[in-house]
Amino acid sequence: MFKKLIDNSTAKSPWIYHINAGSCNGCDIELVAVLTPRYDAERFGFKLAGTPRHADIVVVSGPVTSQSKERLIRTLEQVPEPRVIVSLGSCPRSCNVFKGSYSVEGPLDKFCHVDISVAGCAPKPEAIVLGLAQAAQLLKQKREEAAQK
Amino acid sequence: MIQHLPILAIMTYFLGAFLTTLLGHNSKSVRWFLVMLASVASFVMMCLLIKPIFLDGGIIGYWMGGRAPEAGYAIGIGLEVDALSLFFGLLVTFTVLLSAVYSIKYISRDDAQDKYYTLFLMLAGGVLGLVLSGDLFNIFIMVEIMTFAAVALTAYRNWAEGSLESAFKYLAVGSIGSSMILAGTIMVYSQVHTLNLAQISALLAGQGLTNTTVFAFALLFIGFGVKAFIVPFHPIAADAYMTAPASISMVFSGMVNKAGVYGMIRLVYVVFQIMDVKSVNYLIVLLGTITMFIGVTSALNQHDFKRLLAFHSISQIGYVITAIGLATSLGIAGGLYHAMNHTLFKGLLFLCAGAVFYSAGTTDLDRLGGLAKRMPQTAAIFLVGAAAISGIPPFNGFASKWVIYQACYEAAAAASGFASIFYAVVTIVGLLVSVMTLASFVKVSQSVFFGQLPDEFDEVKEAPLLMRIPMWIMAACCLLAGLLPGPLSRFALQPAAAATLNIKGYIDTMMGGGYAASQMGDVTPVAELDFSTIGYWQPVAWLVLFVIIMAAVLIVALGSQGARGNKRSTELEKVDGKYATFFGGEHSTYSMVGGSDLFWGLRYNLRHYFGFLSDMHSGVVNDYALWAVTAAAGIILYMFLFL
Amino acid sequence: MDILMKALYLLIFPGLLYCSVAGLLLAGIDRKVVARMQKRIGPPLLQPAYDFFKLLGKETIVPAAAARRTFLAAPVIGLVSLVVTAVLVPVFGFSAFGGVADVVVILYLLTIPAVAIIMGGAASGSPYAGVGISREMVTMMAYELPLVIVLLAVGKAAGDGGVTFSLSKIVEYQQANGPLITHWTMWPAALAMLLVIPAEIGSHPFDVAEAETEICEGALVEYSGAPLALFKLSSAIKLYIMTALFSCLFLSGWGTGIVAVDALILVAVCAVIMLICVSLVRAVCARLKVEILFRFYWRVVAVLAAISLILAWLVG
Amino acid sequence: MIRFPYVREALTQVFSKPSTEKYPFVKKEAPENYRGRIKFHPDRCINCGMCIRVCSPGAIVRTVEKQEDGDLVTMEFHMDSCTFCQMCADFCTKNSIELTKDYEMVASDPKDLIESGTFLKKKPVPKKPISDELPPAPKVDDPEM
Repeated sequence: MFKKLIDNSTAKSPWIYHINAGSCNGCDIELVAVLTPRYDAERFGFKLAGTPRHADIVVVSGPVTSQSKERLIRTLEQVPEPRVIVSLGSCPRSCNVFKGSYSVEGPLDKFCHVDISVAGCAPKPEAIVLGLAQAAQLLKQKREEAAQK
Repeated sequence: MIQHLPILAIMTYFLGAFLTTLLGHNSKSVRWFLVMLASVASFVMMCLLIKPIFLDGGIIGYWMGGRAPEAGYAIGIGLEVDALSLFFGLLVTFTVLLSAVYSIKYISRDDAQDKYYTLFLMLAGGVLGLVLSGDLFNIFIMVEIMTFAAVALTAYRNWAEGSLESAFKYLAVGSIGSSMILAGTIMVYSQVHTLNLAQISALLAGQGLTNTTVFAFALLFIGFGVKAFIVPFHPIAADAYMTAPASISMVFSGMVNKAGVYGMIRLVYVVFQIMDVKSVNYLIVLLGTITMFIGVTSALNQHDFKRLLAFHSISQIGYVITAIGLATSLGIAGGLYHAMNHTLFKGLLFLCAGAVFYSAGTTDLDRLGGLAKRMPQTAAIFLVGAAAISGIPPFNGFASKWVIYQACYEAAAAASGFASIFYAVVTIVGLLVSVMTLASFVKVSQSVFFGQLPDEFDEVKEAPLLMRIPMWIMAACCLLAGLLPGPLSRFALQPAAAATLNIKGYIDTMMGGGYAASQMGDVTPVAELDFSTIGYWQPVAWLVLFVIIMAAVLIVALGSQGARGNKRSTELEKVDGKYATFFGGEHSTYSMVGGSDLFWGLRYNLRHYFGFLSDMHSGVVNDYALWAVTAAAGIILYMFLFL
Repeated sequence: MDILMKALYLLIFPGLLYCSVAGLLLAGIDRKVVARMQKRIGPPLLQPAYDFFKLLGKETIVPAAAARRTFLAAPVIGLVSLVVTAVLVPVFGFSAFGGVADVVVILYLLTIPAVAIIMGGAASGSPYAGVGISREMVTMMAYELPLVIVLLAVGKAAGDGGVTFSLSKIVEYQQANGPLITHWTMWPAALAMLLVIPAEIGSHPFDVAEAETEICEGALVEYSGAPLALFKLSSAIKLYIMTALFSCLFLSGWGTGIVAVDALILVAVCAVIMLICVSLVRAVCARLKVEILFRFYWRVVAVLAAISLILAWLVG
Repeated sequence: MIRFPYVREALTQVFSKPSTEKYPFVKKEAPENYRGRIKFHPDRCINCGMCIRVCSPGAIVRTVEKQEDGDLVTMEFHMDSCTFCQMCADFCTKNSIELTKDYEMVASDPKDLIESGTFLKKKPVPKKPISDELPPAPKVDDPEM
């Protein structure tokens, strides 16, 4: 029963940590818009965490630049299990217009497995809400799998 | 046999000092044997006195050479041990014993160890002689022995920066205090033509206060104030504690300043019997409050572990003085309780500082950090000491501070008008000082034991076992003294507080029955002791709590097997970033928040006050002497105006 | 039997279970109402409980640079001391350890959770935590002065001529003479206490110590999993204790006498107090700078409390 | 020293309707001219390649498979690489690219973010010998071309 309580809670209280890996700020603004009264992601228990140690969902925006690559990897490692990585916008998936630049090392899935992608440039806040909701369900799934092992 | 024990205890120290010089020059083991023998023997002798004095309520009077008073005049030198003396005697011998054990390892790298131990035992003998003595001039002599041994020990590590300087400061300002005591003794003698404390007490009470007596009281009060390092005589203490070896700093704060406190209690309550005079109470409480506040705020400003502890020592003595100045039985009991606790936790903290110095070679708060990983036991002991001094339950500091607040606030309720507001403010300052104490120990723990480990201290080792044993004993005592206030107050504090007020018994023991009544006429009745509020908590409940906490901590520590432990941070980071410190994604580098940078919000707001404090502690001995003399003049003036 | 009753007190009724449930519920109400004040829908009422249970299921990482034992022990010590405090605060007429309940004991016990956070943060070896503990400490010194004065003022007002440090005596006095809030001399103290509560629990305008946008949650930066869950639970319990303490100091003296009903009423009263002093302030204010916070508490709140103290001396 | 503004605002809001959109439960129409999920109509495409030339992130991939009766052209629109600038749609003479109002572009599988369409581009009819007459004007609307 206790285990089930934890499993259910996992889906209901996903805390987000946002990493900007060289984004143009468009997606970042939209992510913040998700927390505003209009979209209010706190309805689903979402909360912006200040440190990767508290996070369940890591939201990465931006193509991974050579400057941010090392920091990104280190920060992703520091997130405790179970964790879900969400890519926000086109850049982390494909580097978008920056692909081929000398300073871009991306895309993100070179370095880690991306669980959920939210497309759009930038994505509409509704899409982000939807993506995060899916990520929360995935989190619960991962938690159950980990608990079974 | 029993009545010979006090003088034997004193002589053991002095004999030990003599023999150490004579025999201990070449052989380490002889030296250690002599020192340990002397300290253990004295401690045992003091313990043997517990039964007749604490439990049976007796007072031991002893005339050296059997020179009992003739024709109503005490010509011989007398020792008089009542519960108050024994209380301090026990503190002194206990501190000396632990410090001696600690010194074995701590001093092992220094040269001239025989001189160290000689001076050490001289100091111990001086303080023990002071608290057991029943003779005013003898007290002066013991103060002198104590002061000069202390000065020499301050300069013991004369290769260290500032040690000679601080010894000189101690000598200069300490001499002012000593001469005040001598002058006060002369004044007293000119009035009553005797030097025996009991007889002085009886005669003074009979004659009432004259100008000479008031002057004598003021001088003696200042003299013992200097020895207790109350503000504004405190800067010498800060320097001396910092530069002396840690084992000696512990002795300083454990017994040397207690000697001053003892002198004050003896003077105010027994010899001059003026605890009923409100103006003296106000003065003592005011001095105590200023002392505790200035001590703690100066401590917030320090960069050096031992200097910070020194200021806390001053601050805690302020608590003791405040409580004693309240002149209620609860206040005296609280003051004595806190004096004892101060010996325990401050000694403990000084030993921790010594262990850090022994292992890391420095006590600079801005350079140290993260030592808890290398010295886990020292860190744990330090946390106990820090919790005790900041008054966190269930350690002893909380219990005694509680009694002091209670006493203060009851005094406030009992007084009227301005006095009640004054005592209420004192209570508030006391509580605030406690929080500030906590703050500065947070600073120490962050800058020394936690935080990041600088590379230069990567190879630091835990302190040796011989140094840890006294520390653990003191830590255990801190907890026990906090958990068992009931038995403590019944068997030690109540007898001591009662002895403080039992002036008639004190006089009659020395001068023969009925002497007090014949000289004083109406004998002051022993004040009723009301300890109803001391039974304020249920130790069992706290023991249960402590066990629960320990069990919970154990479960957590065992339960989290997945978490990785104390590997070298640098190695681990190469393989796995997961266990690296979060640094905003950067590779973690050494970027410690320096000890002096903590609390800048506070320091910014109080910058004018802190600036004033810095200006005050100029480090110039002329200034300190000037402060001392000015304060002395002020106190004398106050006494003449209001007594 | 006595030990058993004590264990029962500690674990079930005024202790761990009750105060956790009450604290988490209050925290849920707080988050919901703040959301509504900001025109949002807000999280479900049980959100703090979800957070707590989720964190229990997460991995616990002890950083390599941390002093492991202190790092893990700190949250436990903080929680246990809070539970003990909760046991000591009377529920209207009912008080579990009657004779022990004492304002100074509570004052010191309330510092332990803050110290636990500070110790844990210091032990984690992170510079963010270093900044966090320094701010936590300054905040603590800031609110401790007014809190002390408030407690002394109440002790004087309820002392019936003398003074009292005993919470149960304060409650008894109010049973005889009506709640202290009805005495006009206590109004400044009540206001000061209301302003102390948000700082004590580290809620928004006064949360300099855990500013997640500036210093990455301050002292909690390296915590994850179960220890973090304990810290979150501690802060929820603190919410309950502080509001219950307020109601004990100023609004006590009545109650039905049935302990279960009283407990429910107390939670309701706590919720109202919390809505006034925590939620409303949190919803409309931006975070302060630490030096402004310190100045505010020493210059405004402490003065308010001192006025009350002086009035209590003059009038009573 | 500290002001508490907006208190009345906060208090009135408690009793009024929240302005939050109940999004996942109540779907919302995107605004006019919103450039969302790409829809490709392969039946209109003429394989002119203009869209590929104007696509700044290079999100459009064309694969051509030779077959007997012509080229089997597959156009792939990688929406995870797209900036949704609508240049491709604007330049498409045949209006075969359309940016819909669908904004729910969330996928756990990257393939879900690819819009593709395949069509057969028939080989042109073998050339007749050049006659003196002018060739007839090509039919613009012929989808088969």
